Amino acid sequence: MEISYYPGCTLKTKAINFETSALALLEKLDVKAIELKDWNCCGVMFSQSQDNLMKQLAPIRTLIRAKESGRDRLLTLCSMCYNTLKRSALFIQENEDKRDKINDFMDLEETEYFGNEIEVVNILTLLDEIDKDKLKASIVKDAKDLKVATYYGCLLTRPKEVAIDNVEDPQIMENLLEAAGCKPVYFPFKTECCASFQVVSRKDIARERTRKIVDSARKNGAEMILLACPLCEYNLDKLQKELHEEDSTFETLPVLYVTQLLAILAGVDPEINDYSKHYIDPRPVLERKGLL
Amino acid sequence: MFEPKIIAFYCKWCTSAGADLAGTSRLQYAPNIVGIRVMCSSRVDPEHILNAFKEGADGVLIGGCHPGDCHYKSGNYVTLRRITLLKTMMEDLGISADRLRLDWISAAEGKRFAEVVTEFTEQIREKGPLKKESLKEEAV
Amino acid sequence: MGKPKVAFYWNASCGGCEEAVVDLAEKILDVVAAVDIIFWPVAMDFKKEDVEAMEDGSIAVCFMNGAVRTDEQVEMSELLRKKSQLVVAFGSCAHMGGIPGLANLSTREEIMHLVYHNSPGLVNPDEVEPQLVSKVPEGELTLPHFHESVKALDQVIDVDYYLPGCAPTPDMIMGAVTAILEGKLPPKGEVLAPNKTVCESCKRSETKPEKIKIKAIKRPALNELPEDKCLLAEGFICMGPATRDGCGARCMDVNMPCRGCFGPPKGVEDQGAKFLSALCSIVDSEDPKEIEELMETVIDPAGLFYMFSLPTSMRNKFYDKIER
Amino acid sequence: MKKIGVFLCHCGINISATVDIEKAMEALKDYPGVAHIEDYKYMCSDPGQQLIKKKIKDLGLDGVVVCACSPTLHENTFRLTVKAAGMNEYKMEMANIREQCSWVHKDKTVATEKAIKIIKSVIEKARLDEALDPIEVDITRKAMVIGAGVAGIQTALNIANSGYEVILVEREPSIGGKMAQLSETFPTLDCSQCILTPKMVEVSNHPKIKLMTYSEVVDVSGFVGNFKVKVKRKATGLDWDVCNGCGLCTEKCPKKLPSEFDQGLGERKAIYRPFPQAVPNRVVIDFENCTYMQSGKCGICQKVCPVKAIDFDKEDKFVEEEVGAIICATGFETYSVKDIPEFGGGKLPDVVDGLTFERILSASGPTGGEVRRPSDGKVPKDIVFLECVCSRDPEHYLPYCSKVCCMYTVKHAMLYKHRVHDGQPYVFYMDMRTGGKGYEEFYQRAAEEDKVVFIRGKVSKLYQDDDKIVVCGVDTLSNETIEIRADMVVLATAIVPSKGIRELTKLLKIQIDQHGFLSEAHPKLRPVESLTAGVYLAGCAQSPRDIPDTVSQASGAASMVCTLFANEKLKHEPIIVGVNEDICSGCGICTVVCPYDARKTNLEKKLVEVNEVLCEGCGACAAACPSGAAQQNNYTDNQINAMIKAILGKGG
Amino acid sequence: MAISLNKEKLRTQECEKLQEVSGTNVYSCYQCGNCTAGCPCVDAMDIPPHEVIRLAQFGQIEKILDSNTMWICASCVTCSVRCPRSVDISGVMEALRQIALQNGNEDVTKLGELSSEELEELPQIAVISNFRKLTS
Repeated sequence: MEISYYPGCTLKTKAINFETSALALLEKLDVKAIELKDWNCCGVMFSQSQDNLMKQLAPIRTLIRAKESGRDRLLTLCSMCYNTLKRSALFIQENEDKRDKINDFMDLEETEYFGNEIEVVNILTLLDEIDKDKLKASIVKDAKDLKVATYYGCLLTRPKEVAIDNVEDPQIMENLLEAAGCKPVYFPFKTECCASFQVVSRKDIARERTRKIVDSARKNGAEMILLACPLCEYNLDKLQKELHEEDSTFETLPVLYVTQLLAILAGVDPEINDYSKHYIDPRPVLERKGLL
Repeated sequence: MFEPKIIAFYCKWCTSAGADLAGTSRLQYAPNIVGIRVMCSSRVDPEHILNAFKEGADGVLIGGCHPGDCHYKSGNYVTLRRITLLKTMMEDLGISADRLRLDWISAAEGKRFAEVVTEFTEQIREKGPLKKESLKEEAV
Repeated sequence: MGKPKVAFYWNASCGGCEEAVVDLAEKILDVVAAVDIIFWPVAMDFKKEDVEAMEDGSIAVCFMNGAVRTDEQVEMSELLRKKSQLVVAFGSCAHMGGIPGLANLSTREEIMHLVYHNSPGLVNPDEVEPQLVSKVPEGELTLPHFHESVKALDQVIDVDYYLPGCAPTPDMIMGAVTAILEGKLPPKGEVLAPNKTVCESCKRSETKPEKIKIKAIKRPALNELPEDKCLLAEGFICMGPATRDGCGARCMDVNMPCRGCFGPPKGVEDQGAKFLSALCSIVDSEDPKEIEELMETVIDPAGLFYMFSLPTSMRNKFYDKIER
Repeated sequence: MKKIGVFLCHCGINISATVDIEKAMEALKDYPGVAHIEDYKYMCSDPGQQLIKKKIKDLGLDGVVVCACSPTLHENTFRLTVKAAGMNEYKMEMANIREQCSWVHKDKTVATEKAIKIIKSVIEKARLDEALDPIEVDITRKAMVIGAGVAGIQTALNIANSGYEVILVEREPSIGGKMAQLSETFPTLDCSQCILTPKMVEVSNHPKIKLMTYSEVVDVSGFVGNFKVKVKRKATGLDWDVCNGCGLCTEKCPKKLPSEFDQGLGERKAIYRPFPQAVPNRVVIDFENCTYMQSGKCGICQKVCPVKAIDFDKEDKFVEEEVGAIICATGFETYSVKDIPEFGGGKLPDVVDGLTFERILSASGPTGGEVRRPSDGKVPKDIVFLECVCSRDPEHYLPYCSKVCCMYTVKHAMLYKHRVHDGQPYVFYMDMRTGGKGYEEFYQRAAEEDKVVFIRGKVSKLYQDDDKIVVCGVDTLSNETIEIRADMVVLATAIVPSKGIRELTKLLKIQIDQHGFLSEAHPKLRPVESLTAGVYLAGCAQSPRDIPDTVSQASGAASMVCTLFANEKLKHEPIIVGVNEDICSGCGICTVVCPYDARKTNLEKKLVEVNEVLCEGCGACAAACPSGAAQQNNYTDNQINAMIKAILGKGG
Repeated sequence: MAISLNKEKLRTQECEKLQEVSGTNVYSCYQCGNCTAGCPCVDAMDIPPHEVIRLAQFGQIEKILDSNTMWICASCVTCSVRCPRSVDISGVMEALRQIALQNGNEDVTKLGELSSEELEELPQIAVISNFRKLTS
């Protein structure tokens, strides 16, 4: 299977582990992700206002690139890119006059975009589509019932028009991990917001969120937190470290992209991960389970 | 502005009751439509519809119960069959099939009644008065 | 008093109705014995001037067949109307427009274009079209004006009675002539045929199932027609139920479905719409998609259901209104 | 020409505010056929009706057009009016210039023009209306009640006590319905079983009531006064005529299953009686879970049965009953907790719905009336009740108010407090709706005496944390967010119609609304009738309601049935479709579309024959008839065509 | 101080604008408070979300704009997806930010205060989205 792939900015820098692991995993699963040519910023985040159409230009341009690629599906790893692209497409699909205005503005583009030509697919959805037996067959390492907390955050599950699964109780990650031999724990905070971009201007809020989310995961027995969003990863990882530095009684949990773990289980060399990008080193837990 | 003349035929149990509900809910809709209440949409004969066009209607709306909900078990399916074929034939006869609309509106759908009426009126207004519509040429 | 004077005339027609008169066979001698035929262009040499010379109302009855589309036909119809006490629209074309009436599905321009410019096998390098007046060395030639649409006789002149059919049967003709001669006529405007439908005289109607339900539409050209079964019940479109009786179900006798030449029964104005309604009533499906597909197998419904009656259909009536 | 009187109603200002009555009268007074035209403020009032009567007599009118509201509302009223004045009631027509004109337009000119068109078209119809006489039909004076909850029980008893026979059909093995599951009832707190079981026993002993439990209606034909109903009597696995209900089999049966009656909290066997007070006192075998039925081994019940009633091979039986009226009282279900992911999706054992909590509170319940939570049997000390769960939530669930949750939640909190003195109940509510006798006082008592904490706000989320359920809400009165670490949470989930109601309504040819509740003939004036004559409604099948309302409606439905049965003959609408034998040649096309088999082809005579009593007057055949021989009384093609002409401005 | 209500104040132009920009009808709200109950950032807000909608119903847009609420909102959309009345509270917050910015609100981001190391550390999406939500 071939699919167009849109990385987005952070995947090439802070979240490089997400990209490396996901692409390696997809290769194991016979999926060829072909990076879009000449991609630009997705315009993060989706503009919710009805009259600020300028903000829709970046995502629509990206979708135009995808349309020009000739493939009708576009893979995103970053949940923010996923959310922005998908909602922008929906926005112009539902608002004909606004779509026309946007297309008029972009008349230098050779291709016009109408809203439903490209299916924006998140990595989790793509993995979920793969036959569970095939997935199981590709798993070569025993996770030894590694207890994991699956964290979705906001952008994969909200609003419900673009949600990859049930808004209140998504199960995609759980199903994948179960198939891979892990034990997802009960985790009521899995769709709770991590405070997102407020980490820049109101770190205090983000810290409190991290504390709540990590506490809940640990309390329910998780050995690590798995997620699929570079910003969530940063917030939960970095702020845990800060919390721990302030108060050593605060116990940390390593945070990994779900693809990092799955790739290791599928036999990808664990060393493709750049462990220096982690604030809480996941290696001790992985080592304990014999996964390194 | 062109004010189309539209005749509606609707069944007593669903669509007329839905129209009544639109009234009790005070929903405003286009006044161009005047209804004829029959017991069931299946009472409406294609002959009546063509007659309405002959007498100068610019559009005809038929309202019945939703499929499966007909007060007379199956009347609305009979209507559906008749209207389906009549629309094809109308195109051949040079009357645009868009001028005839069959919709299912239940007694509980006052809002929908108002919406359908307004929408249909606008659609006919856009089409303009009933004229010789040479549809074959359009097709070419 | 001499014998009543009778005239026959044809407008746009195929000649079949004239043939039907001849089909009276030896009975025609009785007719000739009882009446004076004073005008019958197809059989005898009369000229228009002869008719013009007659006194108004001097013809007892004029039988006119054929639909009306040209100035000449209008002129002759009006002339004969003036000279006749009774005018009988004779045959489907005069009655309802008939087969020529199907031309109303196309515009005048389309017809002209097809016939003079686009007909297969046509050689017309100079793109010549007929002209109302054309100069030739011998002088001026004129052609009658070709109207926008085909009309039934009563859409042009007042008609007293109708003898339906394509063509009317000898028995009906004889019956009508007798009734006129004996003065036993129904009120003006009646169709001189029974009020029942073709099913009444169709021998196959006894074979009908309790409920006629059809799952597929069959076409005579593509399917074998059963010899002794109700054709409608077998899925063939037979207009019998929507058509006035009087023919004796002749078509079904020769294993063809009824095409409706006698027109609708009394009380039905639009034969095509009525038959459409009836046909859809017996189609056995409640699934919208299946219905759509089934209805698509009804080929050319307008041409089929209005094969003989398009000019008198509701549709033509509103077209006429628009033209006016 | 007919002399038609046209009477315009102002309906107070409901019509006259938008329709210029004077202008309309001016436009209509010379319309062909109009012999008299007059307006009045309230035509349906007594003086209004008198006015019509007087004019009919004085002027010898033989047609009347009342221009007022929807005929659904007052057609009958005015038919009776003209009838009283000696005119045939079917020569009265109503022009609906209120619901379909004055109420839906604001512009007076436009509305007046439209009203004139409507009235003209109705005058055209009236001009061609013929005098019709109702067709008389015999009545079977026996009723069938479908559903034997409190609504069905009450209806059956009322009808039976009036001397008519009743067949009471119930899907479950026992009658009693949801009320039998309840603990105590608000606002009096008397025990539900104590007030219901005597009625259940009365039903089973009543000589006029035939009880068919474990049975379902599978087919209905006929019409008011003469229904034929086919009932499936599901196989019970034993002969109920022989079984004496001793219950030995249920004791010995080795297969344990969760009890439906106890909402899964208690146990039952594969051969079981739903609850000890079941009526009839009989057992049934759960074929799907019976070891013998599945594997052919076991058969212990057969061995122990002292009267040899067990008969594994029993098959469903079908019986046909003839009845004159049917009452649909199929009750309700509550929205399943499993379908509410934000509140645990049924995975958190200590988050239960209201009906389950009723069983926990009930003295005959699985805990014997002691409040213990399902997970570990502990007595909950902090307990949270959530109202409006799935109700009033058009975005995700159901838009309507389930009506009884406010009161039963207050009751739950109160009963909890009475059982657990040192416990604390909290109630999250959005609006406290306590309309009803003694209800508001009951609510106040809960707050004042039982110290129930009422918090105005909706809970956004709850989750399990250790052995607590953390409830995250808000108090919109203090603007404070609230977090409660509760031991147990009770959800007042929405009331929804019971399963299978759609199929049943199709059989009964009655309507349901968009949420699946039964539709009444008129929301205010005919609340216990369906739109199908002879079919009546009772209880929560129509909409959520409490016990007093259910019982009153059930009695109302019963009295409607008795009123029907008190008629000597039934009158069948004469708006039927006949056959003009001079035209009909028996093509038989009309018979195909008749949904009631009222038309039959007589091949010998080459004619279609009509059974007038079976004809319900839909008119499908009239439109199907290709010869014009089938015409509907007072809806003839001529009438419809004349109406079309009048509306398009070419009538008269 | 009491809010004095009259018909002019109730339906102000600002309130119409708020509804237009957010594409939501604030009058659908029946004040259940679910938005507030589920909001992850409510503790830091001057006015909780349900009160914002309430004040909007009263036409008190200025009072809302004086608060920090919309600047604290992280656009997580929890409020909107849980609202039983399909009020897009999150969209209202965006609209309030737009209105405030159009009115010339001062910069609420603290990007300038961050050291270059701190900026280096943050992932791009955090900085850009913060910038886009709070300044444009």
